[in-house]
Amino acid sequence: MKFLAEDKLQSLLKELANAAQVVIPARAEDAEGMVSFRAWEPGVEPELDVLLTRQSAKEFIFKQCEEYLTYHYTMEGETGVPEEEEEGSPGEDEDGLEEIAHETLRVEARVEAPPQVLFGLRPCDASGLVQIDNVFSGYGGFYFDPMYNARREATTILAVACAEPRSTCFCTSLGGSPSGTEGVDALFTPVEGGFTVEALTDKGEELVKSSAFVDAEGSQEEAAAKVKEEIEGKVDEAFGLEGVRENLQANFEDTEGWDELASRCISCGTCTYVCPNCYCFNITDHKVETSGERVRTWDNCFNPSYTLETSGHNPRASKRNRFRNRFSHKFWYYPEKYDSLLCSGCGRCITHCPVRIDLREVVREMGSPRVAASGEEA
Amino acid sequence: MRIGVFVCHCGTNIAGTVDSKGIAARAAELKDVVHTQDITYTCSEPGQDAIQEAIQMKGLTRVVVAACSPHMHEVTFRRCVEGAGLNPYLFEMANIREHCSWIHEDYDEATEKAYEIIKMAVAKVRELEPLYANEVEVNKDVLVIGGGVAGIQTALDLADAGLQVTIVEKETTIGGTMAQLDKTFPTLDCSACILTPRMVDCSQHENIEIMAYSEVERVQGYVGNFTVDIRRKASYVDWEKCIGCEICQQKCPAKAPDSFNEDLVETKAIYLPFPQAVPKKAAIQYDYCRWFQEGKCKVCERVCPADAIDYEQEDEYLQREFGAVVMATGLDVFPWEEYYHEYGSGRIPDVISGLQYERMLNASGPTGGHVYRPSTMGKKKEEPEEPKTVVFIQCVGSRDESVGRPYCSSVCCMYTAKQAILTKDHVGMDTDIYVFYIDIRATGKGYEEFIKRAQTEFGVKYVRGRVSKLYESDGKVVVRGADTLLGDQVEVEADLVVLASGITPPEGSGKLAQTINISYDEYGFFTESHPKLRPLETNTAGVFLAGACQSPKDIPTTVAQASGTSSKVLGLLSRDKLKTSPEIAVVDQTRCVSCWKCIEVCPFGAPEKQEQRDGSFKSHVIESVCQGCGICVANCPVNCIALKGFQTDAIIDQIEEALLA
Amino acid sequence: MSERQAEIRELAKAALSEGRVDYFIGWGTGYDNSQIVPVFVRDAGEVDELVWNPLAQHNLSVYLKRKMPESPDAKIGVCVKGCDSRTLVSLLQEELVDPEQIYVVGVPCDGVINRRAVEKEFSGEVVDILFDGGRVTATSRDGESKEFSREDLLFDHCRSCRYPNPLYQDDSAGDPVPEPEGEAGPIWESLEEFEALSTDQKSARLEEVFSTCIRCFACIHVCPVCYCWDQCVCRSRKPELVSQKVEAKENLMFQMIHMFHVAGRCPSCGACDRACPVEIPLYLLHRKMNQELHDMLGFEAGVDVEAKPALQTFDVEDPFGEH
Amino acid sequence: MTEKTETKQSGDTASKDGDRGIKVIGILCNWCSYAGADSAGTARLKQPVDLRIVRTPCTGRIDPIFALKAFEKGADGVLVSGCHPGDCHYAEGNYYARRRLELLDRLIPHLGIEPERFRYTWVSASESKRWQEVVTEFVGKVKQLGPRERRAL
Repeated sequence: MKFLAEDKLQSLLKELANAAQVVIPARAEDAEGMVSFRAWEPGVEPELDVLLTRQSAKEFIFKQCEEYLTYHYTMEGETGVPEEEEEGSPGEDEDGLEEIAHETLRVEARVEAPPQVLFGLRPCDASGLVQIDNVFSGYGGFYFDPMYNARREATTILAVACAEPRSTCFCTSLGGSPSGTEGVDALFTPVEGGFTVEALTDKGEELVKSSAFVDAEGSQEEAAAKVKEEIEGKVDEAFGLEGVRENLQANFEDTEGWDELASRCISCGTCTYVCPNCYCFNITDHKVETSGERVRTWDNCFNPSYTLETSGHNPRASKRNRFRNRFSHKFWYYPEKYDSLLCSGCGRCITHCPVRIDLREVVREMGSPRVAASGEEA
Repeated sequence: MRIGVFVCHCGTNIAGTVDSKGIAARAAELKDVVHTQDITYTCSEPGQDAIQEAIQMKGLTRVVVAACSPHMHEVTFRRCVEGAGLNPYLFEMANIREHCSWIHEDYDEATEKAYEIIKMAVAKVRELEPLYANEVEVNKDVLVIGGGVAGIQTALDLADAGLQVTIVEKETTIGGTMAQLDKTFPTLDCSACILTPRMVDCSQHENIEIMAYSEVERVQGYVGNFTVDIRRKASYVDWEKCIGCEICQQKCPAKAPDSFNEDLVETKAIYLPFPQAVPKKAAIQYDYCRWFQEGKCKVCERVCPADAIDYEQEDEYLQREFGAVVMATGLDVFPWEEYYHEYGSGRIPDVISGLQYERMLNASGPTGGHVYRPSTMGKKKEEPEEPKTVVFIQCVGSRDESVGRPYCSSVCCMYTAKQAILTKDHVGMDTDIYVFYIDIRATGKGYEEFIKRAQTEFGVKYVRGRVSKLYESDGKVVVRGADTLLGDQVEVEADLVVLASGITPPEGSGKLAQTINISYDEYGFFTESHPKLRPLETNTAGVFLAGACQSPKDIPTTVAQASGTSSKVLGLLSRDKLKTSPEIAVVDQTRCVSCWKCIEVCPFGAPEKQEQRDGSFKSHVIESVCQGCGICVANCPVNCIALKGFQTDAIIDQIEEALLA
Repeated sequence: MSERQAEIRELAKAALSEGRVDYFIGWGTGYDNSQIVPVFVRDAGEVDELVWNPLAQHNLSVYLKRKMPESPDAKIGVCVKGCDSRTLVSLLQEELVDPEQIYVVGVPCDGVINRRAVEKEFSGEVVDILFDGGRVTATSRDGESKEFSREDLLFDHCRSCRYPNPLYQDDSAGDPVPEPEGEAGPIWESLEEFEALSTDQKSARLEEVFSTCIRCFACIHVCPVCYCWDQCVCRSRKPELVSQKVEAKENLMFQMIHMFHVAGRCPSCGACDRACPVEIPLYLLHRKMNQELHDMLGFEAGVDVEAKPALQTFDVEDPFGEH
Repeated sequence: MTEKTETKQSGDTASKDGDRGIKVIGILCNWCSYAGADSAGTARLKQPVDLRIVRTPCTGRIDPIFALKAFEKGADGVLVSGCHPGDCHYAEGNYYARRRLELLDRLIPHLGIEPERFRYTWVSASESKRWQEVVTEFVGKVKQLGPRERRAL
C-alpha cells in the first residue's frame, strides 16, 4: 500500500497531465458553484469534500453525444442534351437510391481515445462503469463497441473512498461499499495528512510507480482500514435484495401500485442522465446536401421516442409504463441478462429528481409482495 | 429520387451576367441530381420539349427550372412537367433572373449566387410531394363594384352571356364620370347619347340588379364562393315608391352642394343628380336637410305624390354570394386645390377644373351649355358674361413629382383639345384660347389628327411650358408662365382658366382593396396580377379589374378593357367546378395535441375539431376553405400541420443549403 | 403558515369525503424533513400528509396538463400559489383544462425558499430544515446547524412577486397576504447583470451556460404550460427544428423553441429553473421574453381568464413594426 | 467531365476564400415582398449580391425559429419582409407575424446577436425602389459588422 501526502496531490496531477488528460471533480466559478467533473488545469483543487458530483463520470467514457461516423455522397449526374442510349426510366420511385447512376458514398468512422485519467470519482461511479462495460464490451458474446472500448482502455480510474455518505447513499444494500474496488485501478482513502493508495490493476501499479507516492506506514494502513469500516457503517440499509427481481415480475401488472408511485413523476429523463449505470442511447443521422454524420446520443426510457415504432404505435405510451421500465430494467431485466444489478446506489436519481422520486421507496414497494394492492378496488 | 435541373439563358437576360452552362454542369454534382441541361429559352416550345424529353428519357421524378420568377412561369412549367407525366407539384423554380442576373453586374458573383439559388431550389424540390388539386362548386353570380361605363359594359356583357350580375354603386345613380361629360373625343359625339341608353339597358336587363347608393363592407370566401356584405345607405326615400318626379327637389327649401355638377351650382337637400339618372330616385342629404338638422320642415313629405319619404329609414345590411368580383370603381379628379397654391388653391373663382368646365359645356348642365365666367354667375341683376380669353393648363396633378403624381393621366391632353374646340364652338371662333402643355400625348386612333384640328382649324394657341403663377388683377386672371420653345416669359390676361386636372383613384380605394384583399399601389390604383400576362386579373383569384381603377384610361380603352374582363370572368365561370390549389395546410392527426391554436388564428375558419375513433378530437383542415397562408402552421406548437409546398423542412433545408460552406 | 396548512387539510378532507374530487394534489414531506414534494392524496384519512411551508416550491398545476395524470376524466383537487395560479389561468385561457374537472385551493404565499442555496452553505448534506417565523434553521447529516433569515433565502422571483395571492381559486387556504404596491408588471432585476454584458460576452455566457445542458427535458416536462408531450417538436425528426446533437447551439435552440411556444402563456413561475438538474438559469430567456411582451403590449401572462395569449391574437393598431 | 471538375473547383474557391464575405437570408412573403423583389429585378435596380431569398406564402407562415435557425447555421444577417399591415393577402397573417417578429427583434441582441443583423419590414409588390433601398441598407449594415463568429446561436 502507498501513501500520497496532501501537498503532493497537485504535483501528481501535474505529472499525470503530461501523459494524459486528467479529469477531476471541481467546483464551477459561477454563482451556481456546481461540482462536476472537468479537465484539470494547474492549480485547480479537486473538490473532494462534496461527496458526489452532479453527474457521474460516465460521460468521459460513454459520451452523451458522439460522432459515430461521417458520410459523403459524390454525384456525377449527366449534363447536356440526353443521348438516346440512356437506359430505360425507372419512373416515380422515391427510395430508388441504388438505381441512381453515378452516385458514390464514402463512409468514415474515427475512433478517438486519447489517454485520460479520472481522478476522484467514488466507488459507486466506478462500479457503474463496470455495468456499462457489460453492454458494450461483448459480454457473453454480445455486442462489442469499438469506440467505447478504445476509450475505456485509454482510461485510468483513480477512485477516492467516500468520507461522509449521504442519507441517499445505499451502495451497501446492493453489495457495494463506500470503499469498493469494482472497476477501480487505484483506490485512494483519505487519512490524516493525505491518502493511502491501493493499486488494484496493472494500470494502478503503473501509477503508483510515480515518485509522488511513498510506501504507507503501518499506522496509515490501519487508519485507512478504520476509515473504511466507519463509513461502511454510516451507509443506511435501504432495502433487502431478497426476492426483489421475482416480486417486480409478480407486480408487473399492478397498475394501481405503479400509478400511485409514478403519480408525481413528471416523466423527464433527469434520473437516467445523472445515473452512473444507465446506458441507453439513440442513433440519429444529420445530413445536409451531400454530407452527413451519424451521432450517438444518450437516450432514456422516459423519452417518447424510446420505444416508438415506425407504425406510430408506442408500447410504452403511458408514464406508468415508462416509470415501471426504469426500475424493472435496473433490478430485473438487466440482472437477468448480465447477472448483476444496474444500480450502484449513488442516490443521484433521488437527490436530482425534480420531484424527488425515491428509488429506494419504489424498490421497497414493488420489490416486495403486494397482495393488498391487487386485492382491493374491485 | 431523380432530379433534373434545367438552367435558362433567357437569351442574354440571364446568360449575360450568369454562366448558365457552367452552373448547369456544376448542378450535376448535387445529391440526387441525375440530369442537368442549359437551355436558351426554357419557356419556349423547344425548351419545354427538351424538359419533357429529359423527364421521359432519364426517368426524372423531380424537376427544377432555373429561370425567371415563379410569378412569371411557374404555371407554365407545372403544365410542362405534367405533360410529361410528372405530378405538377414535384417542380420548383429557381429565380435567377429577377433575383439575380437582372440586379447584379459582376459575372462571377452573379454566377455563384445563381448556383446557390439553384442548390436551394434542389433542396426544396427534394422535400416536395405529389399534390392533387381538389374541386369546389362555383357560384355563377358576379359582383360588379362601380356603375361607371366600365361597370356598365362589364355588367351588360356578362348579363348578355346569361350570368346574374349585381352592380353596387356608391352614388344614387349609375353612370359614373362619363355621365358628367359633354362630348367625347376624338369624335365629338355626345357622351350622354352613348351612355344613357346603356344605363337604361342595365336597369331593364333581366340579369342585372343595380344596387345604387350602396357600398361593399366586407368580402369573405374565395374564388367561386365569395360572401359579400353590402350596406345600402339610407336615402330617407322609399325607392319602391319613389317615381322620380322631382317635385320634392323643386319644393325643398334647403340648399345643398351639387357634387354631380362639381359644385358649380347648388342643388337641394333632397335631390336627383340629373334627369337621366338610373335609377331615377330621390335621396336626402342628411347634413343639409332642415328636418334632420333643425327638426322642422317635412316639405318633401307633404309634396311627395308617392308618399315615398321615410325619415326613419336606416342603413340596410345585406349578405350576398358571388363567384367572381369585378372592380370598376373608376376615378376621381385630382384635388388640385390642396396642392397648387400657386394657382390660388381654388380661391380664384375664374380658375376651374376640367370637369367643372365639362359641366358648363354640357347642354344639360347648370348653365345649359353656356360658357360663363364663374365670377359673374349667380348675380341678381347682371347677365353672366362669357369669357373672351380662355387659358387651359395641362398636367395639373399629372407628371408632377412635386405633388407626388409622377404618372400621366393619359386623358387630359385630349379632353383639353376637345374643350378648346367646344369653347370656340359655344362662345365663338373669335375667342382667344391658349393651352399650356409639357408634351402632347395623343396616341389613340384619330387622336393626333384631333389635336392638329384644334391647332389649325380652330386656331387654338399651344404654348409649351409650365404656368408658374395665377393671380387676379382688375377682373382678370393673370397667367404667368414660360414658353420653353421661344425661351421667354409669357403673361396672358385670361377671363377663364381651366386646369386639366389629372386622374386619381377614388377616395378610400386603399381601404376597399384591403377589404377585398387585393394589392394596390402607392396612389391607390389596384395592381394587376401581371402587366402583360394577366393584366385583367388581380393576385386574388376571382377578383378582376376594369377601367380607371387600375390606371388612368380614356373611354375607348376602358370599354375595351371592360369587355376583356367580362371574357375573363366568363372563362372562369364557364366551369361548374373549380380546381383549387392543393398547396394548403394538412394536419398529421397522429401528432396533433388538440391545443386548437390553429382554429384560434385561422382567418378563414378552415381548421375544425374532428372526432376520432377513440372519441377524442383532433384538428382537421377543410380543404375547400383553406387558402394556404400557413398562419396555423406557424402557431402549431408540434408543427404537425404541413403547408404543402412550404413544409417546415422545405424551408429549413433551403436555409441550410444557402448557408453551406 | 401552520394555519394555512390546517386550512389546506380541511378543504382537502371535505372535497375528498364529499367525493367532489377523486384525488387531491398538494405538498408533502419528502424523504427527509428538508424536502417538500408533490403528494397525491386519495383518501380523506390521509390529508395529514399535506404540508405547507416555504419549501413548497413545486407548481402543482403541471399535473393538470393532459396525460398528467393519465386518467382524462378524473376530478382533481389542487393547491396553487399565486404564481402557480397564473399558469393555471393560461391553461384555462386555452381551454386545455376544464374548470368543471378541477377544484382549486388557493394558497396565499409569502414566498418560497431556494433549498439549493441552503445546501450550498454546507459541505455535507442538509437533512432537516425548520421554520420559525422569519428564521430558518437547517441541519446537515453530520449534525451541523445553521440559521438563516427566510428573506435571504427567497427565490428572487418571489422577492419581485406581484401576485402573492392566487388569481384563480375555488377556495382560499387562509386570508390573503398584502398585495405589493407599485405599477403592475413583473420586475426584472435578475436580468440586469446579463443585460449589461456586451454582445460578445452575452453569446459567450450563453454558450457556457447551455453547454452544460444534458437534454433531460425536465424543464419542459415540469412546465405547466408546455403540453405537447410525446409530440414535442424538439424531439421530432420530421420536421427537425433542433438536432439531437447535444451542444451549446442546439441546446439553446431547443430552449428558444420552448420559449416561443410558451410566449404569452409563461408567467415566469420559475419551475423550469428549479427543476434543471444542472442549474441552467433559464430565466435569462423567459423573463426577458416576458419583459419584452410587457414593453410591447403591456401584456402579462396568466392574469385574466378571459384574455387570449399574446401571440395568438393581434391588434390592428399594435404600436410597433412600422419600419 | 474534366470541364465539370474545373468549374467545381472555381466554385469552391469562390466560396472558400470568402471573397463574398457574408451570407444574408431573406424570408419573404409571396404576394408583396417577393413580388416587390421581382419588380425591383424587372426595373434592373442593382442590389448587393449577398442575399438569399426563401419564399413563403405569408409572413404569418414564418416561425421565428426560421430566423434563429438561419443564425445557428451561420447566417450573418436575416431579413424578413411581408405585406404592409392591412395589406395582407390573407387579411391577418402579417398582424400575427408583426407580434412574433417584434418579439424576436427585441430578443436578438439578448441572444448575443448584434441587432443590426436582424430586421423585419414591409415591402409591397409595387415598391421596387423601397426593396432596393431595404436590401442595400440592411446588407450594408451587416457587411460593416462583417461575418459573425458564432458561439451560442
